[in-house]
Amino acid sequence: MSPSADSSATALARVIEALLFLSPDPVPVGELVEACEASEVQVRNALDLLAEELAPGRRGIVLREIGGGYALATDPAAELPARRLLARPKTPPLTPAQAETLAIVAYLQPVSRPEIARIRGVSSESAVQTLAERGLIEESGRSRFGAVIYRTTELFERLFGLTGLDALPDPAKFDPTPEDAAELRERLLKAGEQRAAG
Amino acid sequence: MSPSADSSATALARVIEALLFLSPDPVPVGELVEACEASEVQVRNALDLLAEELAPGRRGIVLREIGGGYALATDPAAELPARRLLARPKTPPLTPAQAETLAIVAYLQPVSRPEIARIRGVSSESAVQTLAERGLIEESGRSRFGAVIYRTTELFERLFGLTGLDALPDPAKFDPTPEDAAELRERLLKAGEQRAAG
Amino acid sequence: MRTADLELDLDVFAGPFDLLLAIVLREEISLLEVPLGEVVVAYIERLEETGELELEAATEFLVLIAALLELKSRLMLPAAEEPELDLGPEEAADELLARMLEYRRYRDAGAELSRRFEAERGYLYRSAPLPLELRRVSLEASRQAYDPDRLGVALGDLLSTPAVPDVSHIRPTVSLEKRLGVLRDLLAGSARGRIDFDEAFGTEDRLTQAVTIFALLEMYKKGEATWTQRETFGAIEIARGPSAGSGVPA
Repeated sequence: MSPSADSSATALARVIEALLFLSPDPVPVGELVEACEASEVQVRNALDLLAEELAPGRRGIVLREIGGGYALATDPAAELPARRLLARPKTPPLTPAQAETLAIVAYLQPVSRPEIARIRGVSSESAVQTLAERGLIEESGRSRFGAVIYRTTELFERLFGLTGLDALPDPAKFDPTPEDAAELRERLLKAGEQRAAG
Repeated sequence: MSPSADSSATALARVIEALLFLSPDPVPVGELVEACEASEVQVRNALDLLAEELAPGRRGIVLREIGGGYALATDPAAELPARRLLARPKTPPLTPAQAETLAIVAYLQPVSRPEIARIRGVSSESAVQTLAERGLIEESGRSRFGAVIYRTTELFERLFGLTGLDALPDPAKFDPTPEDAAELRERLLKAGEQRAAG
Repeated sequence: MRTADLELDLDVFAGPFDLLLAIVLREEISLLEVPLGEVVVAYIERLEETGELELEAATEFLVLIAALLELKSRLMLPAAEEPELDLGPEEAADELLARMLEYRRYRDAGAELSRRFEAERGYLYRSAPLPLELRRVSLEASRQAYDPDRLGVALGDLLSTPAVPDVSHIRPTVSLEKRLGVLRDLLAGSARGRIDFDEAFGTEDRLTQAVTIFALLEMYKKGEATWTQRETFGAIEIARGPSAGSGVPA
């Protein structure tokens, strides 16, 4: 890289740092390209440079790829002093019911409230309402039968550090192996048959 | 300065950078001292270090002493790109209520809020407010009876790709009977009354 | 109290409830041998000891125990009744298994999301307002985002009057209060202090009859009325009770 290309990448990295500092939401690469009137390659090079300068442990601010774009965030080391300074309410941990409901919305979205209740086996009104109030899920219309359907929000991706919905862990990871499931089914049936015969 | 004092000053500078990043207002030294549980001397040393790292021209963000405290600000070099990125109008899809309200203002302008409500058959407060906030409509005075009247803005024309108001699609295209504006208003009002009654 | 904290001491199993669930799912113990009633009693006793009802945890317990009860009741059904069921034993086992596994999948995914949430909580994002000069929308930076036809269509929609809504499906409601009033009036007005249910309400619709039965239960509880039915499906005779007419209860 020539010195001038190098210094122009540095200049671009500086501008991008400023843009991310100002923007209230993660900024997609495409918008950076437009705002900086640079090429995508140039923007990506500058982002690489910035990521290096803001690598964890180097500064108080880190670069994060999140919710389909880039954002600046504080290093977790500053969390406690930040709470002392800003007295911001803690993001309370999720209850199991909220976590289950959120998982169902995240993986199956768009998903209706009755569907959530069917999977959880209980009415999930209060979990749905709390998640909506905290801005983690939002209404995205109505099903054919008039039930409200839900999807996750950008804030959800941000708070869970996801670059996008496709960055969610594969739900099959949580399933028993097909062999286990088949065997279990066998045993359930056998128990039923024995009962019927006896 | 001993190496350990040096590294602890660096760590403190990082935390302070994070605090200034988060805070919407300039932070006085006293508040930094409390939040970081450090001495004033330590905080001032760390601020010196930070000022050096964030000296103008080095990064996209600069340290500024302002309004009795310290704040981070963007480098002026980023102003134009920032304007391109952030001064863009928000253009989420219009809800049906917003589209109806905007259509009424666009075709019948100037039009008062009660008239909009009569045509739609429902109170249209929130749609009117959202459209005004997004800069698509604006107040253009008061009716004889004191009601705020609205018209569309230049931004409206820009966002709908219209060369002027006469470039609005002919409503006859969506309704078989051709009609002039006065008749259109009559018919809209009549339909709205029936809706409200129904 | 989380279900994991529920320690059980049954004849067939001793240990935490979660473990019991796992063992039952693996069929290491037949569900038929597990006295679910004792599990419920143990849970309630623990609740009383701790003295606090945590709604989320109680819900989780209810989901699990309800699934187990349903599964067990299916297993216990005699073979002769099976053809009358919508589902054969095979389908029933499949469905219940699928439901329990599906629930477990999202429970575990939820736990994973919670871990992520915890790990991310340390990263804080700036939420400062934009500087004033950037808050003004610039016309130069705006370009077409909407189709003008959207406005024409919206206006066209406004010209049409919607159809009158069909309310034929809305049934009249029956209020318990009113039925109580009717019963009290009838009892007070009858010379013998007795009325025959069928005579009085035989021609009413089923909903009204059902609510009237509820009203009777309420009056029985308060001692305002007694009722007897000498044989199954026979006549129901309602009589004034000991505290009838002693003032209208709240």
